[in-house]
Amino acid sequence: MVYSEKVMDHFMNPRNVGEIPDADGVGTVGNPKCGDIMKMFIKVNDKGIIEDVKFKTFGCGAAIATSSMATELVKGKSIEEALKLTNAAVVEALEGLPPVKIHCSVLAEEAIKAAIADYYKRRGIEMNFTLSEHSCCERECDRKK
Amino acid sequence: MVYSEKVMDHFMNPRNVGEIPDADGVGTVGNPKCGDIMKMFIKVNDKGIIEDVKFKTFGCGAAIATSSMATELVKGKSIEEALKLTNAAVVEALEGLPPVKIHCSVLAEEAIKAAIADYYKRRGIEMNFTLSEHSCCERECDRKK
Amino acid sequence: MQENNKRRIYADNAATTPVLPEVVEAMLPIFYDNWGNPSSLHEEGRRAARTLETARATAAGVLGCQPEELYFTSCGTESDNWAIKGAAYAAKGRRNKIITSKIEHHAVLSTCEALEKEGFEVKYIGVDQDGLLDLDELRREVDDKTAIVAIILANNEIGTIQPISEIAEIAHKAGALCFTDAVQAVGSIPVDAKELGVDMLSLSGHKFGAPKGIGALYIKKGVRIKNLIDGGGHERGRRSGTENLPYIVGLARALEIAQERMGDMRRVAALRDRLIEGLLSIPHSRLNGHPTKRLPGNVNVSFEYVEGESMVLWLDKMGIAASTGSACSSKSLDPSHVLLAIGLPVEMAHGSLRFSLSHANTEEDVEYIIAATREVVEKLRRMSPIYPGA
Amino acid sequence: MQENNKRRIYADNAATTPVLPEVVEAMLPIFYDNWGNPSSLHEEGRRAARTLETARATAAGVLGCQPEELYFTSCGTESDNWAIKGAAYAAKGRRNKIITSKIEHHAVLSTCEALEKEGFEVKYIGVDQDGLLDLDELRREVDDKTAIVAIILANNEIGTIQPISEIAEIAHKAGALCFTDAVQAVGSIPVDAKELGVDMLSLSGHKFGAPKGIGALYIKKGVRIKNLIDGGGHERGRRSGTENLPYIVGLARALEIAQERMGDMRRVAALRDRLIEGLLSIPHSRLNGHPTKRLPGNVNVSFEYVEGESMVLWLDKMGIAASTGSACSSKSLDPSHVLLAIGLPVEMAHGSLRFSLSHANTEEDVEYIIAATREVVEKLRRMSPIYPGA
Ligand SMILES: Cc1ncc(COP(=O)(O)O)c(C=O)c1O
Ligand SMILES: Cc1ncc(COP(=O)(O)O)c(C=O)c1O
Repeated sequence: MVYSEKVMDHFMNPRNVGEIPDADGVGTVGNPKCGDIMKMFIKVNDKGIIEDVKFKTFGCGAAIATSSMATELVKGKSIEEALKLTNAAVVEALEGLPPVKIHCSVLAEEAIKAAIADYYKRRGIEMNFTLSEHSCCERECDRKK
Repeated sequence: MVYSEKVMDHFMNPRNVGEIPDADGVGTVGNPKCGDIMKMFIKVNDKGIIEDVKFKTFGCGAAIATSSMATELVKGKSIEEALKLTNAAVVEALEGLPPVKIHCSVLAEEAIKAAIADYYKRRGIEMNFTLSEHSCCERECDRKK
Repeated sequence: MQENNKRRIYADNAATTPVLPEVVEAMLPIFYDNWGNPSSLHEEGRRAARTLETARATAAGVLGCQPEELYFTSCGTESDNWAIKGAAYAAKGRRNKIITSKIEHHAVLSTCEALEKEGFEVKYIGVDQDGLLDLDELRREVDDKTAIVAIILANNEIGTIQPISEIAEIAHKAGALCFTDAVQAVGSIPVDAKELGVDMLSLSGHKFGAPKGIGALYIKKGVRIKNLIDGGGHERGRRSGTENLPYIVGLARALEIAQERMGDMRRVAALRDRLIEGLLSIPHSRLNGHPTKRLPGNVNVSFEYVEGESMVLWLDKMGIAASTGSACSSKSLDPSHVLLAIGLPVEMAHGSLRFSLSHANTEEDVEYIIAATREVVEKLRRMSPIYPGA
Repeated sequence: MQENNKRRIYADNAATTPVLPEVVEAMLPIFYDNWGNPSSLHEEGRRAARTLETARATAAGVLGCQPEELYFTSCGTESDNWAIKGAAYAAKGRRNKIITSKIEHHAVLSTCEALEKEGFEVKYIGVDQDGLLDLDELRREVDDKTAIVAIILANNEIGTIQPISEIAEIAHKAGALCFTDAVQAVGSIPVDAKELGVDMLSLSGHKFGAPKGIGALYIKKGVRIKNLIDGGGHERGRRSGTENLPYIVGLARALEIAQERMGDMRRVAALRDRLIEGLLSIPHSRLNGHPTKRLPGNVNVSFEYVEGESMVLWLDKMGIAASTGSACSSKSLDPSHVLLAIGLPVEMAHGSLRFSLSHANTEEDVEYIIAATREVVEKLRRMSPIYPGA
């Protein structure tokens, strides 16, 4: 299993690590039993732009790298744009991921969405998207045939 | 499958190759279908001593070497002594034979006996030993389990 | 080896070992000169055949068995497959049960799972918190339907060494065969096939300085199992395929060297103990495997709140080659079945590191590993959303 | 190589080939430097993994297949076993018939015999006097109960090359898989897996300048067979066991070299034809195998009234390495099943010689072989009790 240089860069020098104490939205996905948890913090200004985003991740190299890349991809974007983030876009930006690690990119996408969902909830805005119900472990098993 | 030096010597420099035109006994054993035939010629003097012995053999290295060694072992011996020749003695004198080649020594023993049987027959002497009824091929199959 | 001239510490000898220069040296003349087919009648072939049997005798001498009891294979995995499938198929109809443990290598586990799918009954015996087999459970399970008891001699992840002689006795009482996967043991601890009393024993060259791609299976005289690989009748009709003479010679040489250096294993065990002590001084950590009945080079420690792969990658960057568990599990995301079997919570199983030391390691290596691991664990914990200290 | 400095001609390349110096050179850095386990996460492992996939791509390029369709094994015999047992077990219950020929290598024959004992029906298709498969018989036998048709691409004893594409078509019409043992073909004639249209194809490194102990099996994308060796999931889960990287690199290099030198095979074929002509000028001799559809290096001639082994031993003494048939049959006393299948009388089958030439042979070699063989045949006939000329 070989990571791309981009993955290694984002793993070794993750962007936006940390917490935002007065975040407007916080989302956590994953489960320590599955080996990865991502926690995302977003700060949204009154124009609906994600001004700041930070993460904390427990997980493998790909989990950390996808978290880092996902934050980079949504930073400075509007909430609407951020909601369009797909795991495929994260994988592409990282110049690929080993097949067994694709689920990490899914987790990163979901972590962003969970933070936005929390932001919507705090503002009382109705959600126009759904969060995945799967736990990471179930996804794992789905992937193996 | 590795032959001893002694086997190689008797194969490369076989002793007593040839025919004895006025032989007192001639014996042939084996079958071209089995890959080996030995033909032995003996010259017996009136004291019952095998004065000369020659062979012709179609067969593998071991067939030629055992023929050669068998002739050496009976040359100058009395008929009675020659009848005591065993395949084990041939194998021992050759410093061993690969397991799959032991049957060649049996064939050599039988070739000597067949020549003596012929000598007895020509003289009208009753035989005090029996010749093996097996063909070489049957022996082969017996050996494989 | 590295792009830069940074310090490099190889501490993953359970995954594989560097090929010993002496072993390469022993193999070179075979490549260049003695490349005949040992089955050929001519001088090239006979010469190869002589070399083959000399190597077999050397290897058998180290392993405490007769040369005719040693069969060369292509790897530890093949040996494991052959032993278990061979015994199962030979007993089919009469004895339909296979007994193994929950902490076997995948070479054994996957083989047993394949046989399970074919209708064999497989029982996976549990272990205690140190990784020692539950002998009472074994005694209860072994019966006159048991074809084979297959237990790993020394575990590849946690290093625990089983009482194999005792296990063999239990198997034999019920008329079952006993096989041990000694892949991690051979080269690290003295292994004498006869003394162990097993019917079969597998080993793999690359765990003790020979190349990857050569193994052997000891099969006690008189033990009949089915062939895994049929063909031209090499290895006394039991394992066909033209013999890999260079590696066979290399394996024999590596075994000799391992035997010569066995005394130095005490030093390796001291390094291991210091490494364990140092790592356990990092908070929220625990040792996996038996405290004393373990391979001299094996260290396996779990760190809470961090994940294994990211530790391995960071350590690699810092010049240390280590692993999360068995090398092959690098492709899998499941937590180690061995760590779960000793009762480790899943979260902790995800956060374990294995260091496997060899003769080549020094005290400085160990101190550097301790310092680097502390740094990495702290760095990762700082970014871990579940670390309570943050 | 020899004790004395006598002339030495190696003309037994079908048994095995010398390891090419370029191949040893390609392997040495792997032994010394790139000895990591390709499954390891760290730099040593990643580097090995990159080298592994580069080698796979190179080999696949030469063989005309995708890298993911090529699986490395420990030898031709393992590949043959895997292909046939794997296909048979995968089809068990649905398709219970295996079709092969009477002139397969023992790696295929013994495998089929083992499956026969387990209850599979095996049909051995005959060949004509030149060794070409009876396609009419094949058409009659292949049916919707046939799991696999396994036919050797180029025979190891008599060199006859089969029309494999046609055979594959016949198999596919009935929904059966088609496997070809290309062990003797690869390296000697162009072999393109896709063009041949087979589902599986086996090869072995030591037949074209790589060492003994490395082989491969091409498995067309989508073709499902059972594993022979289960374990840690190497080779995309289909052939476990830590990868033998030095030999894999060596095999890839040897394939490249064979491809580069393929043009020179015309010269080898000319040597072959001259050798055949020269040997047939010895009385009471006959050529075995097809006059034109044969491997460029293969010569197989029978001499009446003499036995093969003694000819080989004498030729060896005179500096020529040759064989009586397949190398492995040196341990057997049965006449070659291949020679019997082409209708040779048993007596003649006992008296056959195989020379297998390579790039390394010269015209002088060939003339020397002819002269030496004539001498040996005459010498042995003089002591043969069945030679009518005596
Ligand atoms: C046609 C054929 N198939 C299979 C094999 C077996 O190959 P290996 O010796 O690598 O097992 C050989 C040679 O020995 C062969 O000539
Ligand atoms: C305990 C154990 N058994 C079997 C194997 C498999 O050996 P190989 O890689 O030679 O197939 C290994 C190592 O990979 C091992 O550690």
